[in-house]
Amino acid sequence: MELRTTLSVEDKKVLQSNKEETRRLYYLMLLVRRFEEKVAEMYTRAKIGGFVHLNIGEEATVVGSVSALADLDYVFTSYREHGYILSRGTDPKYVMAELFGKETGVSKGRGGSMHLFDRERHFMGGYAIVGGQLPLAVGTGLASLYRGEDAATLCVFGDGATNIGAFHESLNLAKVWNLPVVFLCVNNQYGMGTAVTRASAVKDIYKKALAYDMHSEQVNGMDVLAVRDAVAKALDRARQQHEPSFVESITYRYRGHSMSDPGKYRSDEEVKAWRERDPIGNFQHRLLEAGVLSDADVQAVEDEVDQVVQEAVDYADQSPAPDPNDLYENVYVGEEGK
Amino acid sequence: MELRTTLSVEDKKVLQSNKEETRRLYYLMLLVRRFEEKVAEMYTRAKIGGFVHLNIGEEATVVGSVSALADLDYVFTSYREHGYILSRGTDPKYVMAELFGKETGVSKGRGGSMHLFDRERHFMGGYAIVGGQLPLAVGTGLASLYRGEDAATLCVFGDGATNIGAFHESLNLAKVWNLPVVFLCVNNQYGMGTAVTRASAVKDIYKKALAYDMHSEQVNGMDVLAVRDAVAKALDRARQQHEPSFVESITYRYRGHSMSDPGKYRSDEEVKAWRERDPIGNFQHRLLEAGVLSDADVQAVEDEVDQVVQEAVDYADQSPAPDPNDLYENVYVGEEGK
Amino acid sequence: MAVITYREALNQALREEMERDERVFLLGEDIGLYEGAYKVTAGLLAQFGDKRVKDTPIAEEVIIGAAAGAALTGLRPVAELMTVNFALVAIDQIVNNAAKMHFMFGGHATVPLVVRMPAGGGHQLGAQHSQMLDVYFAYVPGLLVATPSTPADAKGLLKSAIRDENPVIFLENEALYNTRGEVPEGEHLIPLGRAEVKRQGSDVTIVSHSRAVLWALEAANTLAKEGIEAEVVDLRTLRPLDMEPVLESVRKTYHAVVVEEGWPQYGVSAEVAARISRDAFDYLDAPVARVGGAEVPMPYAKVLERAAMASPRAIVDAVKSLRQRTGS
Amino acid sequence: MAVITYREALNQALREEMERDERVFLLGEDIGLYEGAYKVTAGLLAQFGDKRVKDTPIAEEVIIGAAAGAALTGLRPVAELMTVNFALVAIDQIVNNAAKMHFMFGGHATVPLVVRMPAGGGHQLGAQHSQMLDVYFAYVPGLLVATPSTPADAKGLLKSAIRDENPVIFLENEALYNTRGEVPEGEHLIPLGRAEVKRQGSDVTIVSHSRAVLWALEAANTLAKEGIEAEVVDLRTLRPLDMEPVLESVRKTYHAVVVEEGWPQYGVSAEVAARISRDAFDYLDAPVARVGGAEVPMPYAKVLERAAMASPRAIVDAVKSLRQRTGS
Ligand SMILES: Cc1ncc(C[n+]2csc(CCOP(=O)(O)OP(=O)(O)O)c2C)c(N)n1
Ligand SMILES: Cc1ncc(C[n+]2csc(CCOP(=O)(O)OP(=O)(O)O)c2C)c(N)n1
Ligand SMILES: [Mg+2]
Ligand SMILES: [Mg+2]
Repeated sequence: MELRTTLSVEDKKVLQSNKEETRRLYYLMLLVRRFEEKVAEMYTRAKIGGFVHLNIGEEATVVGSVSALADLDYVFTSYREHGYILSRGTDPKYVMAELFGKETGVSKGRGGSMHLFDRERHFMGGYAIVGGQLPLAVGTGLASLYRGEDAATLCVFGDGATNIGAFHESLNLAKVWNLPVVFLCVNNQYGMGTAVTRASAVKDIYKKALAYDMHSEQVNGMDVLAVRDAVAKALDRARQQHEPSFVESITYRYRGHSMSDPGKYRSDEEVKAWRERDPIGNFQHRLLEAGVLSDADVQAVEDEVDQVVQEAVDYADQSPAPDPNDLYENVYVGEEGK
Repeated sequence: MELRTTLSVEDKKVLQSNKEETRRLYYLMLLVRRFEEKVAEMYTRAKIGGFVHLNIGEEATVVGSVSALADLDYVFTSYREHGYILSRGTDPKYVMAELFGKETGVSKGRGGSMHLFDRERHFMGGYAIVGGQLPLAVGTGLASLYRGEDAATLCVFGDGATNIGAFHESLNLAKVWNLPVVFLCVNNQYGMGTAVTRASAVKDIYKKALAYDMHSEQVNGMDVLAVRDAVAKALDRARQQHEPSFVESITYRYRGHSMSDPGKYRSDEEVKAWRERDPIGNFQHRLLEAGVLSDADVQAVEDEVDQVVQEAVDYADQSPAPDPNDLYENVYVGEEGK
Repeated sequence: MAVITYREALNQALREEMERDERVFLLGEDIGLYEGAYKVTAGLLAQFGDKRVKDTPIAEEVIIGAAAGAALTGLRPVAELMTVNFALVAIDQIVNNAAKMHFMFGGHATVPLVVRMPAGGGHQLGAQHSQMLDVYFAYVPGLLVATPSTPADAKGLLKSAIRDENPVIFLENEALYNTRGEVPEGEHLIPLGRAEVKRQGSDVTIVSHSRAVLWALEAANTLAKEGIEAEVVDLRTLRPLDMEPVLESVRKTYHAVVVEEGWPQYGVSAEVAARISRDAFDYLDAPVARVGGAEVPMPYAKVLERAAMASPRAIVDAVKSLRQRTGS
Repeated sequence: MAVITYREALNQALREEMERDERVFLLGEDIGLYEGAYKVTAGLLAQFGDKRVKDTPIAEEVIIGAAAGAALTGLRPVAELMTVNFALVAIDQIVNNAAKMHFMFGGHATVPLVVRMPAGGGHQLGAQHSQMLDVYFAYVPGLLVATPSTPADAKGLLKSAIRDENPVIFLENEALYNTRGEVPEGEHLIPLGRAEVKRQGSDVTIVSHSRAVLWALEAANTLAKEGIEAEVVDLRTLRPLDMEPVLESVRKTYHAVVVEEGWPQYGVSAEVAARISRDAFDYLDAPVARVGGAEVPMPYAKVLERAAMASPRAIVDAVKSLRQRTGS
């Protein structure tokens, strides 16, 4: 997949025709980037614990896919999900508070980085067992069909997750029952230290959907518009034709798998080559070129993002920790088992 | 796939050129049929307990595939495996004794119908969790490669098993590691009461192997020569090129899923149509026509089969039951845990 | 009251709850057209159609996961696994997802899911088809676990399970499906987490659950003929575990035997015996005895299978040696 | 003797056994190029090559199944699962296949397989990454289960496990990898199924395994300052469960506390407490106490996680209230 640094006439039109939306995509990608950088910093300063997996490098995939969702649509992700919940519109304050393990966090400090949740926005959670969210997504798809709701489900997972059994069972059932589910594989080239080709019999992961006779395509995951477009079409197919789809988004994580991974399994050149296709820098370049954003606009977005991220940190820092006396809260709904 | 009732010139040559082998295939198919009929009878007479799944209707697939194996090759099957172990050359006496729950059975009466085993013949067992044998078969494939053995593994499972996670993980790994494993899907149209198309996103199961970039084909599972041919080629590919393959054998089970299933989910016409393609009657017809067997030969085979089956029943009947004092034997190798 | 089978009682519970609440639906392998491997769902496809009685592929992980996902949105799925032995391919969805989501998402997610499945042995089905595995679920905070022993409990507990906001593991028992008993028609609810005294007695307390309750009752009858009156307590749910009726009984009888069908080592009886030993410490005249299956994979041969399974006889023996010890 | 870490001890055991026996090989996710999520396999790919140190896809079911299949032919695979939490997607292969094949095939099949994995919590990894699940394996006839608490035990038990003809579940503990201790160089074998007294004492017996042994020892030190001498028994293997050293100790101390890191309800401590209560019935001056994790999915927030985990403090408290009860 080639990097597009200049704009087609058509692209230009699209970007200009909806300046607000375009600006929002740019804003969100930058928000994800800066938020994640701040998370890394806070992790180093021990404000955040546990495992932390960043979306840096994957912003186009993150923002492109989530921005294609309608309000009622559901979204499930893996443990690498900070960017997804931010793109869904959850206030960064509550996300950062969760990472800080605070009572004000989206999961009341019980979940942490790997288990963000926002019921109101139908953000159905981050899950830490590889592939574990796919069967759940089939379930919300089924529920939408059951209720006759005009909602689709977007289920996000990594390249590594396509080798586990739950992947297979989920895609098959989604197709057998014709459920409105879009399976989005974020192919960032590695599952921890294992390159795709060392773990998967097929290099082009989108081909796996052939086994389910499912509409499937590959998209440039460094291009926010391309991702948004592909996912939007898939969501339409889900809502209108009750057909599941598979989208493979080709992208890269600049950082290690989690905060503790030095990334020795790949070369500096490889990382560098991907960084040159940076989804944010590239998009910014295109927007400036198209005249959609001015330098001043760019600066304004940056300022806004910086402020929002700083507010999130401040909020998280000042929020109260959970009360140890509440330890047994929410093991069960109601009084049972207490 | 069409039923061939008359022989091509080529077929004729093949059959005549190796009369002994041809006769053996016929003998084995008839042995499986009569053995299974006897099992049904013994089950009704409560000589056999538990769940019993018969191979009646599937004899061409059973005999065709196993007869393609070399001595060192490994074979794994599901719970529907009587015919496979018989075709592998295990004395029917010990198989029937196992079904009778006798100490002389192939699994010393501990396994029963679903868990036959014959180490000497590399018959690596029948397994009763759907899909559970596939990962094991990847393991013997790996072992052969590890040791540089010239052995392949044949792994047999049903159409229903292709929807479970273990199937996916196994095919993928077999291909990633280039293991000498042949995956044989016995598509008998149903998993219990569920027709293939109600459970699988693709009707043509062999297409599932596309997701693993694996050589895959469909074969007429009612034609013993066709099955043997396809499996033999796949085994060669495994041994010589260390390439796994997938073979889908299209067949039918005449009886219910197990002895307790009246089979109400399918029509009498359907069963009748398949019975007209009977693998044994059809093969007999072809052999007679080709002059490979005479009517007298056919009669001799039948007599031999009847005698062998009767001897098996007598042997099983007269064999001793296990001693309850030996209950704790073989929970562990050695003294541990006792 | 009508006398019906355990199977019919379950069927009744499903039917009534589906009639009562549109959100209740069933999914599982061969539960529709085939009417269930054990026919518990017989007639439901015909009555409710395939929107609410859904046949699935053989894919237990997505059966449970999809049910949990649907439950997340407020539907009330009842998933059937053909037997508990197959729960092992789906247990990640049960333990890592269903049981934990309410807590780990800060109370914002709820998973009102029921997973039904028969457990148990005794039908010569061999090592891979004869397990209890009840303790795998009882162990997990976030799950509720019901193990009815009678048709009435089966109905009453299943209806409660379906109405509960939490994930409930509902363990039936293959050997109980044909057992008969009086079952109240219509609304009949038994709260989860209440043990019940199934037989009163003063000399020894026998604690059990699921099929083992029947063995305990049979043993009690035998013992009665010899003048020993056993009190039989049915735990009914393993989580929450209602120890109070058990302890009350032991404080009266001074003797306890805990019986389970599964392997006792690290089994349900371990917890129950440990709790009695601790919480009725000053009342026990003898150590708590335990009776369970032999610590072996279940053998196929009838004679071995019989030797491997607990029985009324084994319970009678345990009670007698308990009382011998104390000379009572 | 060299003082090395638990991690190094495991690495040594793997290296030595691979050098000794060509049939030993390793497989698992990221154990080669990445050198293991917890670096236990560091350097082994470089030494032995990718035939014997095999990186796998994320596919735990086939990792275990393939290892079991290879073991069936006489090879000696050592599979690593990244953590015990992921064993839930592979447990069918462990419980329904590996544990049962020897028995259900009449003794004709053997499965000399080792499955290594770290268990435990305490690193803010949340509900899906902080479980013990030890009891899931300890429950199953056909499996051997080792849970070393020290570097020396880690090495000695792992070497024995690799040489054993049976499937062995080898539970490490994330929190122990960096702990240090003396470890004999070269041939050092500890038989599976032998508990060990890790500290002698006369006043109370503390029984535990894995990381909880360290808490027990710490508690014992604290108690010693107050004149209470605790004997600490490390079970070391959960199956077979070696109760004799435990009972011997209790017959001397008359008091017992069983400690585990995981959930105690239906946990390992249930079996151990039940056994002590029964087999040292006449020696107990007080009921057997149990200390374990809180019955909740593990919360992320540090303050909650700390509250949810057992600790030396909790053990000290349990010992004291035991002794208060008896007035000793
Ligand atoms: C079932 C399971 N096995 C292993 C792990 C450990 N693990 C966590 S993330 C990960 C890599 C996943 O790779 P991929 O699916 O490509 O997602 P990415 O991290 O690249 O976003 C692994 C092996 C796990 N969490 N769950
Ligand atoms: C994991 C699992 N789920 C369910 C079952 C119950 N079951 C036994 S056989 C069977 C049907 C299998 O169908 P198929 O794979 O086509 O094989 P066939 O019986 O037709 O030979 C089912 C559902 C099982 N044994 N294991
Ligand atoms: Mg990845
Ligand atoms: Mg079939």
